[in-house]
Amino acid sequence: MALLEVENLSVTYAPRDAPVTRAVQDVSFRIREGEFVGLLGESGCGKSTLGNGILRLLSPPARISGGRVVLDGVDLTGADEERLRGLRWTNLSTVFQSSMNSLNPVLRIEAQFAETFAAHRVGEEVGARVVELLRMVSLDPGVLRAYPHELSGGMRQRVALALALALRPRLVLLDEPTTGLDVVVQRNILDRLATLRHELGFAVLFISHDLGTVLEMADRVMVMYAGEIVEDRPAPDLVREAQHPYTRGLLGSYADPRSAEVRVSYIPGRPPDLSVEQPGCRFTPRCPYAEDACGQRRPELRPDDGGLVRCLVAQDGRLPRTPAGAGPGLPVFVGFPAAAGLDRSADPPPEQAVGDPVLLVDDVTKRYTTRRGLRTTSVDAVRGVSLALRPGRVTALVGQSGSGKTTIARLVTGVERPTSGQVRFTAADSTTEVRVDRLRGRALRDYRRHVQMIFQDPFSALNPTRTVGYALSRPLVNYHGLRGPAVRERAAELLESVGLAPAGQFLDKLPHQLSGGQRQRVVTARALAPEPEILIADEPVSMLDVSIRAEILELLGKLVRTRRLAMLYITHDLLSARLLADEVLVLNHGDLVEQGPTLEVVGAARDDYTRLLLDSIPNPFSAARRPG
Amino acid sequence: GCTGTEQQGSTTTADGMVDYLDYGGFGGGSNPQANYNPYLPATALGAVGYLFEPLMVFDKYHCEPKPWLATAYTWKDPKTLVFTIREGVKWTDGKPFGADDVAFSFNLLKQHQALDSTGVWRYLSAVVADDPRTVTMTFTEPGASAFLLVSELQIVPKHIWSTVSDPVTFTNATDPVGTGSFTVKAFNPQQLTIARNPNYWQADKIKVNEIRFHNGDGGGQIDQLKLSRGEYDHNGMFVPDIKKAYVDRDPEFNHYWYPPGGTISVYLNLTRAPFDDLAFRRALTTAFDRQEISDKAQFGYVKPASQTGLIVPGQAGWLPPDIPNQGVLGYDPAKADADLTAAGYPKNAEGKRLGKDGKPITFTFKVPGSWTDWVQAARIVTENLTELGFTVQTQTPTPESYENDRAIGSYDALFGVHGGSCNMFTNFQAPLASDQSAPIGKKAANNFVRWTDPRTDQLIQALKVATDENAQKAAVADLSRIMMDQVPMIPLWYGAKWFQYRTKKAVGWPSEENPYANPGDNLLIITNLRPAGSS
Amino acid sequence: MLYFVRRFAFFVATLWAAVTLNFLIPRLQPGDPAEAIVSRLAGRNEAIDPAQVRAVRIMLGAPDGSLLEQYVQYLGAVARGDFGVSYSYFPYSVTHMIGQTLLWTVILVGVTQVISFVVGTLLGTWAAYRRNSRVDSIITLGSTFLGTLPFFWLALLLIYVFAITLRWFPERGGYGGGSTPGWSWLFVSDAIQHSVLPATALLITGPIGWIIGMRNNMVQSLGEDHARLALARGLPRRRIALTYGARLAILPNVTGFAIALGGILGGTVLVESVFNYPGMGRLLLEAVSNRDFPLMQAIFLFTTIGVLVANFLADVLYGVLDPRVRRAEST
Amino acid sequence: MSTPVPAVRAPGADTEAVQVATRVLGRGTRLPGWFVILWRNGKCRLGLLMLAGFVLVAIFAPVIGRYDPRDDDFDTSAGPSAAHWLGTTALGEDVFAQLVFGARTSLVVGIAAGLLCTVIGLVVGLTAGYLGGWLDEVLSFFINLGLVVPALPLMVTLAAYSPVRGLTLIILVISVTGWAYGARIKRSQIITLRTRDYITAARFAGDRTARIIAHEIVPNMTSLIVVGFMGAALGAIGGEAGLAFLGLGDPQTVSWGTMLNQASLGGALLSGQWAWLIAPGAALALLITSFTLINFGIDALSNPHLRED
Ligand SMILES: Nc1ncnc2c1ncn2[C@@H]1O[C@H](COP(=O)(O)OP(=O)(O)OP(=O)(O)O)[C@@H](O)[C@H]1O
Ligand SMILES: Nc1ncnc2c1ncn2[C@@H]1O[C@H](COP(=O)(O)OP(=O)(O)OP(=O)(O)O)[C@@H](O)[C@H]1O
Ligand SMILES: [Mg+2]
Ligand SMILES: [Mg+2]
Repeated sequence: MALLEVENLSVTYAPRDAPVTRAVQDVSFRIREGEFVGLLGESGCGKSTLGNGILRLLSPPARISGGRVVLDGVDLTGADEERLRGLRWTNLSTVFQSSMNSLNPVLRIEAQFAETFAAHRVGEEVGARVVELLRMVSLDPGVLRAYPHELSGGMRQRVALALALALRPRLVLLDEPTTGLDVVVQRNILDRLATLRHELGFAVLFISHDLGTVLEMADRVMVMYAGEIVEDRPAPDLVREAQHPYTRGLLGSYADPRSAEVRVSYIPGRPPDLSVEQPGCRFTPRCPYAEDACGQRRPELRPDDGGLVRCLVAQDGRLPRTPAGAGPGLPVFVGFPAAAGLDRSADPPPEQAVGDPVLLVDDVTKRYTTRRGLRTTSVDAVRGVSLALRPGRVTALVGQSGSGKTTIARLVTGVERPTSGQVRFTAADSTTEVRVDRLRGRALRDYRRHVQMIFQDPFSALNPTRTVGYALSRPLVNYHGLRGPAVRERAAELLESVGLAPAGQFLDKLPHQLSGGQRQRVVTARALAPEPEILIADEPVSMLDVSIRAEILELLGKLVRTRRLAMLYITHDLLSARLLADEVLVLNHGDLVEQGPTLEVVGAARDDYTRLLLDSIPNPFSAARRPG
Repeated sequence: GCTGTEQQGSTTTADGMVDYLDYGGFGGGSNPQANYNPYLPATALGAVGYLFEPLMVFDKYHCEPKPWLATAYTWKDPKTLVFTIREGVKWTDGKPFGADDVAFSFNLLKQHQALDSTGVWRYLSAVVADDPRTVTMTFTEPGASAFLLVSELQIVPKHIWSTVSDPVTFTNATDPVGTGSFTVKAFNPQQLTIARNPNYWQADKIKVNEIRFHNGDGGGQIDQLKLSRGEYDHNGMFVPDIKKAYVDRDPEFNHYWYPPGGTISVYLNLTRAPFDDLAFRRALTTAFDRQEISDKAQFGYVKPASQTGLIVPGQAGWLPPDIPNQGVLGYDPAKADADLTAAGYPKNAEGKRLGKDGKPITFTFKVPGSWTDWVQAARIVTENLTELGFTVQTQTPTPESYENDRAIGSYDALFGVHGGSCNMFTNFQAPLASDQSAPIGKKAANNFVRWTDPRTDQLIQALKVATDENAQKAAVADLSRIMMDQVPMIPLWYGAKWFQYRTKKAVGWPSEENPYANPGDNLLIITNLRPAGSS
Repeated sequence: MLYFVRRFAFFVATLWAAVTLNFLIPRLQPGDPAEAIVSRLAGRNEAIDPAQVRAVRIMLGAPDGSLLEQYVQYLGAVARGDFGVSYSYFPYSVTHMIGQTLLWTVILVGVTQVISFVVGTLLGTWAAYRRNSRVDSIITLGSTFLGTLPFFWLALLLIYVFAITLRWFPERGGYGGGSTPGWSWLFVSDAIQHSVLPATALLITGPIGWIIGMRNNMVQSLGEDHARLALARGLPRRRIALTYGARLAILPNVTGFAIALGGILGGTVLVESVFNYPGMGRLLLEAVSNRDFPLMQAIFLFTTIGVLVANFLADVLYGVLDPRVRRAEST
Repeated sequence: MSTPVPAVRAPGADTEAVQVATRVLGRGTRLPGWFVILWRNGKCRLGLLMLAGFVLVAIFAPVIGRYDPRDDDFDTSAGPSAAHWLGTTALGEDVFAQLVFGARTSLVVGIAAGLLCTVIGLVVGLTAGYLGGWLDEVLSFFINLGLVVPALPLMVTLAAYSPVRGLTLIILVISVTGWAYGARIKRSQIITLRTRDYITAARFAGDRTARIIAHEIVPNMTSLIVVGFMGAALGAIGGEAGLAFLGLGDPQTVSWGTMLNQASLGGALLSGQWAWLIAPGAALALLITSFTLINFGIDALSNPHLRED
């Protein structure tokens, strides 16, 4: 008998002011004792809702509208409050995505363990048990005396994990447990998790949109799309031969940056609106293999080739076989360094002549002094960094969180002044050098006509109360002196140039009416509006779903080439750096530790830290990843 | 409504005394502190009037002196006054009272000006005790006009006060020693109880064993309610519609009597046009509906005032016989209109009254915003003026800034109070003498309209030094003629002295039928009270 | 540490500002305390006697020297705790008058504030715990309506019904006229009787802020992730409501409470004036209308100090209660 | 004491989320989204209806009141009758007319003082929060000073000492003593807002500070501003009534506070004129209640947890 049985579970959101959303529809699956199951899907497809449904943590306006959840023979959906309370944590525990908020801020860690034990009347040797738990997640017992805010994000995450395992549950539900954490820390926690599972043997339902991680960790992977499970299959099979076109699209957007050639594809379009009833397969509008029948008949989740799949075409065996890495029929984006070959940066080809640097960063150091109580601590966010940006070339700046990447962006754009060193700018049409580190007021505004920035988070980079048209009009009015209808015309052109067509329909929208990818394009369009020579892109894709990522990267790559922009591309994601950049700089704690042509750095890293970064990348394609 | 009274059974003790009486507030602010220094009237408790006594007590209604600690007085000459001191009076600590104490008290005030709150030393030059029974006072000028002041000064025991290091800050809080009819029995800031002094020199006249003063809310809601329920035997506060609210609740016992106090007049700033024009002022004397003010703003408690500046009918004896209707002028807007036009202030086509410069006359009228009856009166006054074509703007400042503006002459028109005392000299001197005035911008002592007229000053000086009644009457008659003819101010109504009393426990209160004293004449009243039911 | 230095600097600066303001207010006003006293004594229907004004003016004494000298003298006097002599209670000192009234205010308002806070917090917790139930509606709507009744009006009605009509309680004052102030049982019970009505008025209008604040904070904290996780951990509902809801929700209320306690002295003007309560609020009102500058200055100073100290304590308390508080930032 | 409801709220309420929510809801209807949220909240709806009633009464006061509130030609201290529904005052004025006209005063005071407080608070809070530096230190000091100086005594003192008393003065006094709380909240809000990426983005787009404040920041603070306004208006209405009751109001203005003051001085209890005493107090209570109820909805606006679904 399976440990967890989910049968035809449906969850709806029925808020008073909006149409009913069927966030989870008819989902059925089982998890065996000790099994590690991954749940994969784009943002908003209903993963968390499903998880909360299983945990029975849904609160209005959400409710379970059908189906059952049976844990170890007990029907959770029908259980009363007290019954449920008894089962919780002893059988089914969880780690939420938001490690920041899932611990009670006013209780010491110790107390939170204690109350958990107390609630389930576990009395024996609690103290020793807690220490043991913390040891398992590599934490010092000292943290017991600490309050949550005194711990770093990674530590809190590990505390949450230890807490989840405290009562030796049989199933642990992990909802994006490492999102928002630094790559290296993330790696650390996932490794811990894998080991613990081998030691303790609990089953895991692992929810994530991070393909690499899920594929690497899970025995079996379920793929969710628009509230439905569309594919369910052992991980190695999925990597080898996905049967649903959506899964293929997702897989195509992922590649190992360490491989010699990197090709990624992306699925155009956005997931459907779940509040609108749609006949047939929900993926039809985005599907390259769609047939007429797909739009009419709703496919069932049927066994197919050792797994389950919900696709008419696949069930009929008419889906072409493709190698992993790119879905045929999907737009493909090939990072040009790979296409251009290894030797290019060493000896730039004449047709892509490398111009003189427009921006020179010369031995800059930025020291932040923070006062805390009587003590002042100073951090060198950036130490002695030098770099140059050239027209038509992308320089990637990679590094762990807190390594000083954003600080460099702020220094380059004049938001911040360096403690020492210089930032020099030479406009393309002039020979005079501008000392960026001395600009202020008007001069700074003039400078920003040449240097623009794409913000990391498309959700916070647009004012929620202002329309797209307004956002785009400001640089046009300020830098080009456009007035009246000309502004709108030019704004529309800009939108088209970033692929938002027809532009008219976007100009009057507010940011919340746009998808993440659309917002990111608007942000990009705004940065392009002053026709800058330098573009600083600070982690422009980190917040986006994998499929949109590739799309944005392609757009950026095209812009650099067509407009001969000099671009500084900031990221902690080596895959995107590999796709986009000619040159990579690796930053570690403010120091530049490695620098060179992309392929060289990725392929043959000389620095330990760079290698650590590379090793942290999940590697689902490596056959040797799991013992047995 | 519950009008029953708390006290049952006999309120009269076996020996024919009133057991106790409940009086209203006793002064000293909201949180009174023990202070029985009679020379600090601003902060002393009201009971000092029962503890200390003066040489003479004035019946302020008829303005007649009654012998008290002095049995007699004579003017040796216009500048020398000799008092004969009563024998057999004892201080409450048993020590005998004598002329020495009188002289000491006066000289104490000479030494400490802060204590001379009535200003007796403005007139005196020396006070000496000639022998235990005689005190001689010498004045700097003929002193008849100061007689009231010196005879009313409360006398303190020399044997105690001479040992006080600083009489100005002396609160006399523990067992105050006086000659008075009562002694302090108990005090807390809510209630002050004084008890009959059995050794009082006229103890037979005191028929009240105890008086309890209650610290009220100064005539607010609660005090009014308690009054209406008969919880006060005596109080003095403003109550709207007293007949309905008080008398009708218990018509047998509840009574009131509101004799007139000072005169409330319209003060026009005589340094400004058109108020400096006599014809203009004279025209205005019939412009105001005094009766409506009395009836509406003052609830009919008071009477319209006489233009003479005297209180009629009380002081009618001072009036020159040829003045019709005792100088009380009627309301005649038509006459006022005609007089104004004749005086060169015609109305224009829109009905606006024009000044001599041909521009419409506009001015402000100030009244303290928190004095609601005055505000109401001001409303009637401005209505009357508006009907005559003036544009009048009412301003309602705080009482403090009102008083300040009035003193420094920063106003067009407002209300002022004058007269009403038994001292005819100050009644006219304060509002009219040029030495009481000051330039605009400087604080005037009292002459706020800034009336400067040599003839008035002469008359006031004559009144000041006049020793016999005829000379005084002549001066007053002439001064009231000046009021009639020159119109330095326009009297409207007589401010009332609030006085409510209850005859359940005690009778013998002064009243309209038996006005033997004014409401404030406590010593006269207490010696007249008898238990109810006694004849 | 620096945090405390900053707080202390603020404390001193504010105190200085209050003291200086106190110094300036009387000097910027029209009117003259002596005149105010005399004319109040005479009443509006009698002419004031210039002789008496003169005597009072001598009695009160006028400050001498230039404005700056006066200021320095004044600062010195304040530093020594010498607030001078009250004008309206001459020759009693300001300190004496405040000593007479302080305790009344502190006890009446302090006790009712504490009760309001406790009751309000409990009711708010209950309402949030039973959110959207009938209990919740009754508590929130009921307290809203009662809490918004104008205080002075409510007080009048209470006096009329319970003191005048039913005669259950005395209608005004802090104690009866016949009793002797002191710590005797007789007096204390008398004082308690007198305080019932004002306390009732305060208690009817008092708890609403705490109720609504507590309820809303708690609803919010119960909606947060850590409360959901607690539910998933199988903690009993009541424990979640208390340690995850109330425990967090009470934090802003506690600081609010400390501040409210500090504001006691300032907030009692209406209470005390309606009930003729012998406290500092009424004294202040009287001082203001009598132009009793020394008394007014001292009361202002006391209230400001009270609020400042309370604010300071609230900050400290917050630091104790909420481990998250980031000290360097809060100013 | 008359203004309880110390709005205890977390200043960090995510205003942007509110804006989004309000706009989402506004779609499809012609009503603005914030209004939809407010209207949906039962308590708030009741409050809005009550307030609308008061506004109508205030607007049509001359029609509804029938008499001039200052017309004193009637019997004095009369009880309720067909001619005078709530009786007459001790001066012979119609109580009902005064009650109706009093709604005007209360609303005018509430709105004017609410606006003034909000504007002062906004200007100070914005300047301090956005510009930072020494200016922030100075302004923060004044904000804190404004917070610790006890409001009611200061109000009483200011009202007592001003040479002329009028409604304008009362409004000024209330505003001068009441702006600080709003300023503090706005300051802390703006400190969180100014670090948002879109503010930096606006600077990259070449906008000047003033424009950024007016066009990027202020629109994101609307719910906070509305809350502040409501709170200030509520305090002002109570404050005016309290001052008037203490006799520190403007006797020329007909307001519920002056009515109560005059009812109290005019012996309403004594003559048993319950209507004269109860009506203004009840009206005041209802008006303040309506504001408080609306505040429930506004709380829900800025805090989705509090919405009623
Ligand atoms: N409170 C809510 N009210 C209405 N709809 C909601 C609510 N919460 C979520 N939804 C809808 O339910 C759907 C599923 O949301 P859910 O949070 O489960 O997605 P998810 O797969 O976990 O996404 P993510 O990867 O971003 O966490 C979404 O379309 C969302 O719009
Ligand atoms: N304003 C500041 N004051 C003090 N310290 C700062 C400040 N800004 C950044 N730092 C510190 O400087 C270091 C580098 O920060 P930075 O934001 O540049 O890192 P990053 O590489 O962009 O990290 P992430 O990937 O998390 O965005 C960090 O240790 C950070 O704490
Ligand atoms: Mg999710
Ligand atoms: Mg960064």
